[in-house]
Amino acid sequence: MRLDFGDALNLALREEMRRDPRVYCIGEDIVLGVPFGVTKGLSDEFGPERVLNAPISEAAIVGSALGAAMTGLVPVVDMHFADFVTCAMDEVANQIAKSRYMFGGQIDCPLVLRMPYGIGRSGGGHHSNSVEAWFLNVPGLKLCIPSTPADARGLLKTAIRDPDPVLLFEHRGLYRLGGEVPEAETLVPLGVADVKRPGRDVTVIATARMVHESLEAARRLAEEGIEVEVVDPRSLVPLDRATLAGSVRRTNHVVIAEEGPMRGSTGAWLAWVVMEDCFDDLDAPIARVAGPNIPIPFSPPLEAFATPKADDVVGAVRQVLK
Amino acid sequence: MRLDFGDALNLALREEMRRDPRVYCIGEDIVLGVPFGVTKGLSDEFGPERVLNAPISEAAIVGSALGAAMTGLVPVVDMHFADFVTCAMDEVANQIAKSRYMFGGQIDCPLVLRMPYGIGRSGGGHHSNSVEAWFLNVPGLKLCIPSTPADARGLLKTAIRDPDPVLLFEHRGLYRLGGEVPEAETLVPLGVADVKRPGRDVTVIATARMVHESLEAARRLAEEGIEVEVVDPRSLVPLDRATLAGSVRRTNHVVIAEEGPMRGSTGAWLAWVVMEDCFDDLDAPIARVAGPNIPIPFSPPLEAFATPKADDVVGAVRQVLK
Amino acid sequence: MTTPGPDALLSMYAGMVRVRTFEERVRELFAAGRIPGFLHTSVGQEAIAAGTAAALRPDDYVLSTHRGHGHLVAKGGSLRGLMAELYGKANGICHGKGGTMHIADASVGYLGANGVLASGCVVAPGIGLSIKQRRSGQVVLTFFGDGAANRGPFHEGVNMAAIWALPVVFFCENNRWASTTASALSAAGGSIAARAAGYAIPGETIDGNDVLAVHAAVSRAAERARRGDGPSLIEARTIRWVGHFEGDAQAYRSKEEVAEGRRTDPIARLGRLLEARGLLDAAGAERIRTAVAAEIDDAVTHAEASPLPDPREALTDLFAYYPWRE
Amino acid sequence: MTTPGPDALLSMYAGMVRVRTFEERVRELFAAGRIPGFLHTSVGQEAIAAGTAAALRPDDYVLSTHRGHGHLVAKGGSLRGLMAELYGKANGICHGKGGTMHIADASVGYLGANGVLASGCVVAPGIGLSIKQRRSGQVVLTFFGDGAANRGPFHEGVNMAAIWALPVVFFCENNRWASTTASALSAAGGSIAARAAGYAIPGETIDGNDVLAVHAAVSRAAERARRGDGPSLIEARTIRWVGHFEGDAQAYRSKEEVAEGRRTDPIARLGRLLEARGLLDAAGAERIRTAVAAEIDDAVTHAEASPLPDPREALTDLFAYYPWRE
Ligand SMILES: Cc1ncc(C[n+]2csc(CCOP(=O)(O)OP(=O)(O)O)c2C)c(N)n1
Ligand SMILES: Cc1ncc(C[n+]2csc(CCOP(=O)(O)OP(=O)(O)O)c2C)c(N)n1
Ligand SMILES: [Mg+2]
Ligand SMILES: [Mg+2]
Repeated sequence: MRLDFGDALNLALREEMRRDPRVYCIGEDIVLGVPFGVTKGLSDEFGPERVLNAPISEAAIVGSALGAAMTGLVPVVDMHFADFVTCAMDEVANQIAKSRYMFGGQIDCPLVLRMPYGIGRSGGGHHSNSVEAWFLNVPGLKLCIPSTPADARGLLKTAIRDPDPVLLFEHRGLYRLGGEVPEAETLVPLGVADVKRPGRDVTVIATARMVHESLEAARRLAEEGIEVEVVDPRSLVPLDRATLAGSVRRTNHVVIAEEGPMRGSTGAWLAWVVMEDCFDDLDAPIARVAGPNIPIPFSPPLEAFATPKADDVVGAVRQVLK
Repeated sequence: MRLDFGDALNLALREEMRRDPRVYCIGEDIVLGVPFGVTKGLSDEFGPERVLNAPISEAAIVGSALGAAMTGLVPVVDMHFADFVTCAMDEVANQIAKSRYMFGGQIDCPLVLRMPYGIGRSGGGHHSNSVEAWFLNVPGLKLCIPSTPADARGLLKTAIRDPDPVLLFEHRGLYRLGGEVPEAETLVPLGVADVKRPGRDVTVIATARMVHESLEAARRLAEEGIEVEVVDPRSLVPLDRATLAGSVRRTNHVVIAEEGPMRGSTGAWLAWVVMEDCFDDLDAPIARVAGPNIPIPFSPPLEAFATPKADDVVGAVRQVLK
Repeated sequence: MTTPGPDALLSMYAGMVRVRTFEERVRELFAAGRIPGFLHTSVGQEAIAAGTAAALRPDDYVLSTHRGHGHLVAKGGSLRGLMAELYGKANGICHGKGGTMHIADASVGYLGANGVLASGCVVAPGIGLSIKQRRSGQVVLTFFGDGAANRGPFHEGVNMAAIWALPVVFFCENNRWASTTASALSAAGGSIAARAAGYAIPGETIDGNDVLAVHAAVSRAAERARRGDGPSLIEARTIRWVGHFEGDAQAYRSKEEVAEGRRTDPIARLGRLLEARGLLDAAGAERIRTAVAAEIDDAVTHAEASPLPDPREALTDLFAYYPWRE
Repeated sequence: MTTPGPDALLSMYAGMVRVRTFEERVRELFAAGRIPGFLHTSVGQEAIAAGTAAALRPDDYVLSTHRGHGHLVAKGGSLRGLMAELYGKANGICHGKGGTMHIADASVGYLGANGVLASGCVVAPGIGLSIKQRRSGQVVLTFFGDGAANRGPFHEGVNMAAIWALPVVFFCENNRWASTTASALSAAGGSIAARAAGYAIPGETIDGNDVLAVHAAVSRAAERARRGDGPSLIEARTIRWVGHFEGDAQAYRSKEEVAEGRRTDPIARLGRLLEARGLLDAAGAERIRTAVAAEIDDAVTHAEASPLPDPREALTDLFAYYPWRE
């Protein structure tokens, strides 16, 4: 069936809440599903006990999820905007990520943090950030970052069933993107990358919105006979290094594309992974596409400047091939 | 004169507070300087108005520093343990880092966050973390990470005089490390790396405690005739790419050593920088020394396992040279 | 505390009209696609913007929220600079980098709208510290909503300001809703002001649609702060006439609530008092509206005529000092 | 609410003796270099650990702090497992990964000491949600100190528990100090309990050195919680006899305060009452001390004899499911 990204997530939530009475959703304004509509209608089906409109208390929303997860429930937290995870950073980085480990495996922590993130529509400095890189450096968390409706649904379902804490990064610019979603309940496993487009000349490793920019770049470059392979890791922790390396060994050229700022980012980490696994396979230095090292500005031309696009991927591909 | 790292920081605070009445210190238990003694005695000299024992309110401690900095003061915040910056993450990442930019440069934000961090003495999962990597990915912050008493004093003085927010990462394992400190007030500029030991065979880029582990490794390897150059970036933002690249172009072999967990870390970023600047100069893949991807465990043998040491640097050097 | 004289009353009236007209115009411009971003306006809540500004000194500081246009208009910010910023123009007060949710105008002590709720509650004590250290006799007032009052920074900021007797006024605009969520269902006890007692500071609930009540409460709190007696908490009950953001379907509340808002219109209310005192007649009111409309027309014309920033300007304003090339 | 009978009184007495003896022994072991880490003990505060545990059901949950050994001992945690953990031994209850500040014993509902102050205040509401959803009739009690009460999570957690009427008991151990910082100088108003009113929940201040007062207050709060009437806040005033952490010079307080603590020793106090009621004599008290000492000797012997973990064990326990090699 055809669904958009947001509705695919909504479907995943419905399916999992029907399957498992322990699953509940909590977040700000989720009963009406404001602003992105992902949780819309859930409270009609599952009632207010399982779809909790929380007060504006991010630390308590996220901290309470840990308490519930440790004692038998499966919380799915809606961060509203991933930017506000800063307001619950201790609960994520020191409590949720570490409790199982520090307690010697005595407790499980099956919870999901849904992180609507990303640039667009002049959201400005407090509603546009890519923050997934922080959590790569926090051992104890699993991280997913889907780019299509099918992956979004499949990864969210897997995340909900996973016994460990999973952060799902949902680019807010993709919510209304349509795509084919299997009729049957289909899970997408963590740690399995997906080749969104095969190609022999260059491997472009891209996440979320940048997968689509990279596909657009690939279409343009194909007209010149340059065959770009677009690989979407889909989950960053665990990371499917084998698929990435397999592609690089065939193409010998790598571009890494992300939306967040260049410095200390996810792309820098992925570049290291490629270096470590494929140094001798590289015929040229890796090229990276990422945002500039600035907060996200408001004004459309400035925001556009801060937004990596297909053109940037095209440029990077030309660079690694020349 | 000979001072230990903690006393060198104390001296820098005294010197800057004498020089500039706008400078004040705020943090928990800083009047008596518990636990690390860095602020000890300051309130005797400068009085309670300029050495504020704050309530346990990290968000207010850090947030108030922004308010003070925007309106004419120069706050030096003691985070007590850098682990607790999670409790003020929004104030650092969304407010302090972005205010000047979002406001179009209308305000300055001259403040310093002193971040005692790092592993040791079975501090356990909540008192041992390396968190500097998060802030690399937060545009708007300057980051320093000294390894010697002279650098600690010189960088803190520079940070206090800098018109922008600066995070100073102080490894708590170094506080009692002694070293030579110039009699004269000496500033260490941001963005200037320091070659702690010259060598022709391998460049080891290391920060804070790992500088000393790397020097120890260099001494051992020298006995085998392997000459290791130990380069300490001293500040991560701005980063002295020229000095790093200069060294790599001479040695053609690189090891990057840090204490924090391997995934998505500072070392991954530095590896990318080296790749970008020196890909063709590398005779072997870069090797990295970092902590495993786990929280810091309590028990001494487990903590030791999680602590990168000179042995690890020696091993990494052998790897890049073989 | 001085009760406002005729001129003060008339300027508060004009202030409310200016905020209302500004916000209504901004809504039209947004609907017409002239203004980008996530837009939150304060239509209906003008007595708070005008009453607080009138009770503060020009050099006092204000920290605002995502719903902050009115606070800045009332504080005397440049309408041209503000409107151009909302348009994202190069000569906007923040060079187009801030926009609706992150505007500041340091020249009038307005240290920022904020996209993160309750942030001002922890920034304010630091401004209070600098006021105290500089012995400048200023005050800082920080706005926050009924929803934001449930965040931790409210607690930390109020406590810090209280123990150090800092010159801070914590001003809660309780418009009953946090986006789609009723304040009654999210703030335990139902009263934000009642939380002041736990910190042994004054807390009062006022009618936020009565500009005189707002002026009086803020005047009391500001005097107390200037005396060195520390912070106060004011909760002003009001009603937002429009959506939480432009485009909000408002399925969560009844039409009756908005009707109630219009019945208690703060502008009409002060207008009746001014008429009763013979300070304002229909013609006078019309003159004020016309004058305000002209100011705003000017701001719009200026904004429309102003250039968008050069994209590479995105790289400026990050640091005061950064000579390094990386 | 049942007032404790003879057996309950005697077991609370024994409980306090057990906590006191355990903590004193741990201090000796730390001084002797047998136990690593940053050690915070609860000597002098035993009435709180014993009184709360006695008022709770075995299946109730407790969230603790950096000063949590006593809470776990009183809740019935295995002394062997706890002592071995403090030693960092492989068979410690957390396999040596947690240690003094991060111990948990899920088998007795003790879901964790915590190195980050006030964290339990936001975790507790979630446990309350799961109790409510599971209709298990349990209660969760979260401890925090007078200093921790100034952190944002206190506010967010209490408010959330209050609006949803969750079965949570917020228990503040006010021992006058947050490390070197006087509670009187950092908590505005001087009363944590007084903050309850702002959320319209019960708040009371009790003598934390009176185990009966602790038992009574927690019993009331727990019954209320089980009835579905929501959370309560209890502030227990007590005195820590020892340093904030082992090695604390305590330059910040007078010897007199510690002397006051010893004068109000909760163990001696209950002892006198038991004697008056003819429930305990010198010989009986001696028997209890001997029995407790034996338990703790056993735990120490066990810990001493236990192996340290294999270093590579550091890689286990992170995830419940992680088949990937990276
Ligand atoms: C920390 C944080 N959480 C959530 C949001 C998203 N958000 C923006 S406005 C809003 C409602 C705010 O309600 P209130 O504080 O009452 O202010 P009002 O909008 O009514 O003026 C929410 C949830 C945010 N901006 N910041
Ligand atoms: C969020 C946080 N800030 C600071 C610290 C450092 N710290 C550990 S204990 C302590 C004092 C705590 O005082 P209180 O809450 O009264 O508990 P007590 O030690 O008196 O039992 C401090 C500041 C911490 N562990 N966590
Ligand atoms: Mg509101
Ligand atoms: Mg205390």
